[in-house]
Amino acid sequence: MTLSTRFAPLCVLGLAAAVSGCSRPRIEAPVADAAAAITIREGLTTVAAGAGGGAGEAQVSGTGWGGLKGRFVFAGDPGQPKPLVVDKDTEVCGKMSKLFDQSLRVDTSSKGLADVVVFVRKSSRVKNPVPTTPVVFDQRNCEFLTPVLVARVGQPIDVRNSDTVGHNTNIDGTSFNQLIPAGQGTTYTAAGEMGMPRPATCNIHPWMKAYMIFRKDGYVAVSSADGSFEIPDLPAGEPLEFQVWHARSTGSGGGLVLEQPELKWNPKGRFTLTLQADEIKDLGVLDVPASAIGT
Amino acid sequence: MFKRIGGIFWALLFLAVPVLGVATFAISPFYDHWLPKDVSTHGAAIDSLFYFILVLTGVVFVVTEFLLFWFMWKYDRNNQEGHATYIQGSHTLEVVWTIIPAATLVFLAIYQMNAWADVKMRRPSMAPTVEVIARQFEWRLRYPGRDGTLGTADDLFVVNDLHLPVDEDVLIQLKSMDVLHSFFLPNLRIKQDAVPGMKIPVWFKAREVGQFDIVCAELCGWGHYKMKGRVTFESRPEFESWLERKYAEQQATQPPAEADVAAE
Amino acid sequence: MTPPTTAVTPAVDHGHAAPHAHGHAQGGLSHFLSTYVFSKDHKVIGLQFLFSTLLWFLVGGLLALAVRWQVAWPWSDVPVLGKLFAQEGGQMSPEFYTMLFTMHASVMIFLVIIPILAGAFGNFLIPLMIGADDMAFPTLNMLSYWFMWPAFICFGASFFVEGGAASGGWTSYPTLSTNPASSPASSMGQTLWLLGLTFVGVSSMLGSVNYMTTIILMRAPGMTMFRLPMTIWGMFITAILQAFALPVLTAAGFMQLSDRMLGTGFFSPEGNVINNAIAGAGGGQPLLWQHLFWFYSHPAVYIMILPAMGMVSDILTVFARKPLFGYRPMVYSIAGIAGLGFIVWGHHMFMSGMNPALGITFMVSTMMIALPSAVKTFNWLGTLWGGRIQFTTAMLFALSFVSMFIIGGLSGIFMAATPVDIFIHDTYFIVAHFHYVLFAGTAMGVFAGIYFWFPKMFGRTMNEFWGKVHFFLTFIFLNGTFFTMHILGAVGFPRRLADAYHYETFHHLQPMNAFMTWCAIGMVATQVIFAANFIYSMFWGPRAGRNPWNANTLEWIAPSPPGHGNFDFQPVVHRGPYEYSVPGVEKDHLMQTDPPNQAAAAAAAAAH
Amino acid sequence: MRQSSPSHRFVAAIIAIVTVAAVGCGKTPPASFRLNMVQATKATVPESGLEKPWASWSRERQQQVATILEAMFGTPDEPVALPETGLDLAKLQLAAGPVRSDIVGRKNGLYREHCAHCHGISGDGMGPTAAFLNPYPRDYRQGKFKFKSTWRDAKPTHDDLVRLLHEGVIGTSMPSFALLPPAQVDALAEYVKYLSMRGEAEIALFTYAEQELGADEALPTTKEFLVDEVLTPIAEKWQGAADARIPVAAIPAGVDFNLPGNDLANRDSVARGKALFLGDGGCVKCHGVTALGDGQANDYDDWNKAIVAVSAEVAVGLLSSKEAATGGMSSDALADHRARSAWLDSFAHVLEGDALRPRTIPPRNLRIGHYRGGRRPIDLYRRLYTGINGAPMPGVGPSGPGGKGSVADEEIWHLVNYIRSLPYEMDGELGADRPMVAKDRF
Repeated sequence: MTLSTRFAPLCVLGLAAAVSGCSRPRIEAPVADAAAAITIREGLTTVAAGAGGGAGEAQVSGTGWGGLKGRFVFAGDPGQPKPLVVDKDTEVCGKMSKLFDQSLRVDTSSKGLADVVVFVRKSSRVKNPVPTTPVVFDQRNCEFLTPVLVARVGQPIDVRNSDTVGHNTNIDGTSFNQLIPAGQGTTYTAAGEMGMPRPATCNIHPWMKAYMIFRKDGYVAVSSADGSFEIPDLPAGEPLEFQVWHARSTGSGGGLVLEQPELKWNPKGRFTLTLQADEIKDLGVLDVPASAIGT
Repeated sequence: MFKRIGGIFWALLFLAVPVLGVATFAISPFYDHWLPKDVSTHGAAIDSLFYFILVLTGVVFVVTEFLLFWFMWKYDRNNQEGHATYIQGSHTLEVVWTIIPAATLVFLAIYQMNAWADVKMRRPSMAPTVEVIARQFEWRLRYPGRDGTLGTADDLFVVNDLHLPVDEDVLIQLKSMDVLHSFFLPNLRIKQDAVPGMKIPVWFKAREVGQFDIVCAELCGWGHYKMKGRVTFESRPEFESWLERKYAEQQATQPPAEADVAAE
Repeated sequence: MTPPTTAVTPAVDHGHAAPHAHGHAQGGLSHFLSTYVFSKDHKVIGLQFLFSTLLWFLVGGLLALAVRWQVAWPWSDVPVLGKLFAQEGGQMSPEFYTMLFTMHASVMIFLVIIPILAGAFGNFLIPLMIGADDMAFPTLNMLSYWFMWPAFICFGASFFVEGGAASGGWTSYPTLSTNPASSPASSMGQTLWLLGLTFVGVSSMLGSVNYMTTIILMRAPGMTMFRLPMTIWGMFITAILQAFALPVLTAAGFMQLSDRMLGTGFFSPEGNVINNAIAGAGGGQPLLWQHLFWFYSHPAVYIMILPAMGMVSDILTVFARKPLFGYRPMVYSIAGIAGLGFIVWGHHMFMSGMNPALGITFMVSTMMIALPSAVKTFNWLGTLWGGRIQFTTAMLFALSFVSMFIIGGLSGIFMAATPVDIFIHDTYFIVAHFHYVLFAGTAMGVFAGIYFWFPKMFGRTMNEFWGKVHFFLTFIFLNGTFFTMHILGAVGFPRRLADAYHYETFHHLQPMNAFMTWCAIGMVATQVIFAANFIYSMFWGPRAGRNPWNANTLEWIAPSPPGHGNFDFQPVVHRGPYEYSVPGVEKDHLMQTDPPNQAAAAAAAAAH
Repeated sequence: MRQSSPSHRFVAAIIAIVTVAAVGCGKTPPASFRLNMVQATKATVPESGLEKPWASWSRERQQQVATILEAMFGTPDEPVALPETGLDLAKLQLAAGPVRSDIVGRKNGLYREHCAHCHGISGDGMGPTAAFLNPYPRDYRQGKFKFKSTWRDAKPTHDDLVRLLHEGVIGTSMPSFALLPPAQVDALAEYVKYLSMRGEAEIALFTYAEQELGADEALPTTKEFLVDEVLTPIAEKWQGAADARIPVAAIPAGVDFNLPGNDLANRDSVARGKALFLGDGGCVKCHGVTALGDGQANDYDDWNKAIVAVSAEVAVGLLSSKEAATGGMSSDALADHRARSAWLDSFAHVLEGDALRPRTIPPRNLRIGHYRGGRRPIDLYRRLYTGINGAPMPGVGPSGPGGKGSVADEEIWHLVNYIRSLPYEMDGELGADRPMVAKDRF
């Protein structure tokens, strides 16, 4: 049938065209198991019953207070910090000193890794009340002066702008995105608890970026320039899960993953310890492998 | 005889065309499948013209279709003996059926010009009552506001909900923000494309109060069907008060203005 | 009933370039390619056109069904297509709907009707009916077909690009079509659409040049212009129309392309922002496109009907066994249509914002163009009068063409009357009008042509019984679908709306639309019968002789199917094409080639 | 008429085949909510020390979330509103499901008739039309809404949503639905809340899984967890919206919005507003001195920003995993490496299909006179007071009750006055006392 075969391709094209449309390539998403859903729903609509929820509250136990300290040392080569692209308000920004990418600060002599955040995920007791003295979050020369700001929930934050240009400070996940005119400031009271540090940025000067973490208990420490950190007054006698975080870490959710078998450091960048009363546990030098820090 | 039946069958099939055709047009008005209610002053002229042409074409339609049927019935090969009549044509007939339609058509052409001129050419000399700005996919309306001039700070902005005074000449300035649209008021026998870059005047006078559809009649993109508006004709005082209310709403400076949103 | 067939001549069996017979047997691939694929034989090219266009006819029909589905049951789960929108619960998206009707129109007009008339029938019939052995420019002829393929590919592929195929309506009015951001398919789809259009244009242009030359220069001895069958006259005038109108469209197409791709601003005004995207330099005028587009597309309307009129005239005479009533008036009216066809384009733009005074001018010219059409109709009726009508399938389709063309023609007068047009412009009234002209008219004419010339194309006749079933159902369903559209139009129901029922004015029209959709489904389903009949008869139908219908025109003296070079002897023409039932002549028709002595004898007989 | 029987058989056969084929193509499956695949993939990052390959358990976890969501919220055809959500099921049913009219002729399936083709069945802002609109349709699943009367991070009130549906959002593809019956608009607003809560719950579940669960642990399905811990906090924010309205300061003297900006009565106020615009308001930083919105154009809104960030992560990850030398790896390490790169690959694929090409958000041109959140003074006041949630636009008012804004509350009215006068300002000059005519931009 040469006649019909001759037009086969056209036939295919035509029919295919007829039953086709514009649709983006999408991978198939998992769908619900209807039966299971119904049973679960029954559980939800009936009166509460049975064992506690997933995030079980840490049970109160033990007395006294301990502490945790250590020092992060970067094993790899940090390289030279990259200069930032300053394309706005150049008459002010970067005038005092040239602006560099500060997301990985390693002390040249001691190799200490700064800005590592260590905090307790759950605890039952708190020694000190929430301080009323505000923590200062200032900006000058178009960069934030506090790379990582720690505050307790309810503690006032004094957001300042010591620059001669206006900035806005946009704290991710909060209601705070306010314009701070030159030389002025405002106060923000840390509202909700943050599970992980969140970025604070300035939309006017996109290169400006710092991090904030608000915790109820305030068991947070940020490693200093030489990489050392200390969390005092931790509740003793109860298992404490510590989260270690760094802005550039490759671990999931920013968790910093170290090879520390004895601490059972897990892929989320966490380890668990139970402190004795009046014990200041020293983790010593913690080597941060180059692989743990991303670009 | 079977063969003859074939011819009869086909002839009747073709007879069904004029019969059912006329029937359809005769019945549908009773089921409201007909020209929508006309509330404009000029609409009557258009409608009567429509009916005139309908009757005219209707007659031609019935006659020609019936002739067709009749010839099929009568000159079925199985119904006639011998050869077909040998005719090359007829000069007289040709002349006749050229002249008569020609005359009719020319008459028609002249007869309708006035109606056309009324709707599209004899523009009332007045300032625009409202500016209608078509946009994908809604009708943005701009009233001149208190100072009576468009494009000033006190213009009143409304969406889709056009209000106009009844029994008055209304002049609309029609514009488009993006693509072609067409401002179609079925109940006022008004249709005018909105062309980007052009300001096109549209005028009419409503005879009755009431609410009617504004339809977009020119393909304007994927949301063409969405472009529904509503025109409300009301008495001058009601119109004024509506304007005032809208204006107050537009100047709202305090939350309570929220209340009447859901109410509308 | 099938008319008696004359004895099968050997020429039938051994016709070499017979499109279907024995081709694959000998010669291998190169032979196959040269004979069937890249053939320069006008018959093969004609059939290539026929098959391609019929397949696109199917595509267009399916598109139409999808459109009708949405119109009748908006946002409901679409059968088959629904799978594309599984995420949206099977309901088609509005831009998909706009794409559907745009491509339905584009495919039907540019890939079906125009090429099937000029391309398929023109190619196949012109040389045969004027007694030539082939076209004047065979290579050009071959190119005219192969230039359709880029068009096929552009149109076909555009369904698969991001945003889908063109969805600016088949008229693709700016700025919807010029600003890529204005609608999803306005990006790649529209560009492909324009390219496809250009290729169709090139193809038509090559064809028309060829037809004009062939008809003027290659007529057989004795074949004067006024001995040409109406079919040829139709083709001839069509060719002229195309040759003069097409360049304008092509130019306009390129202008739109450059608006889209080079950022010129022929059609978009200053600072025209759509979907937050500025397109082009601006300073243009959207109406310019409409003028250019309709300057071609109105004559195109006649390009889409004149050949069909010609074919119908011939078929009517054959099966009425009677000379065509008023041959010359028929010719003059075709010419008149062609002439006036160039000065009526403005009647598409009465509502466009064009100066209303101009509207009056176009209204008058438009009224005038109704005249020749009327004359033709009356002449067809005259032809039937006193005839001896055989109700073959071909004849039935031809008759329905007349019947339906009356409706299509008369409904046109409503649109021509500018004040009435204010109300029915862009409503279903116009949709009804052009479907009566193009489907109920041209398509029926095409079917008539296929049933009539099928024996000449394949040497076999199509099955009459199924042919009549096909005709009957098509006739019923098409009226069910299209006649009701007039009523919708009278209500003001706008075309191209994905869902009009949320308007108070129209929400009661859904049942009627549902009825129309069922009819449409029936109509498309009916074509399956045709397809089946076609394929079957092509290979296993009863063999036809040279002149199965006892017709007069030249193609019927050639073998069926004609071999390479068409005629096994040089035909000499002695008379016009419509010498049926000549008084005193034994057989009821005198072929154009029959020697005159018979006629003389006839005259003598008449004298007694 | 002579009939050749083989032809009958042939034709009949063809007809039969076609009929079968036509009938054979069944109906489409009922619509289902699509999982937030970006979140889902993000939350199921492979971890070392797995006995099962990560792909299988990540799939299981995603499937479990889908099931839980169906338990809590039902399906697009049969929505479920747990009492804690405070949603009106009757309204939801009016808006949900396929488009149809019920026995009393009431229109159902409103959402799919009016909204779904842009905002998507799941409210993910990814309907079939979405990709071609600029700006993109809103993705409700983040629970962020721009134009509202409440504090920046608070939910919009029901009235806010209704008003938006009424007015549409000029300058975007969001049309006005003013002509829908109030009941229908009401139902749609309710359904938007429903989709938003569902999306937020989905994100919460995935975040919890990512933060708290090990690879092989399953999410708890108890009421304590799903309702008290996941749903209630979200629902409370929605229910508390009405109380989270920002205060509106009294209009200071010298501000009369009934008069054009250049009217003597307003001149001082507008001048003051201009000063704020250029000074403490900081507006000039992004909207530019000319207020043409040319200050800054390279920033993203939160929705796009999230995609930009995660795409960058994935791109970098893919690069490094390609570069990584697998030579010296232990079998476990190699397995981990493989799992991770496989995950990155699938993530890249997800981003292709489940995220739209990120687009920057330019500051508004304030001289066109299009105000997306509404043109009433009160609307502009609110935009200025809290800024625009989800967009870079910061607020000049305080960030919460008792806070201190960079511009005093009543001062904001001057800013509003100035902004309202901008489209009508001639050559940037104030002071002409004749009414000013806007350039034809509308």
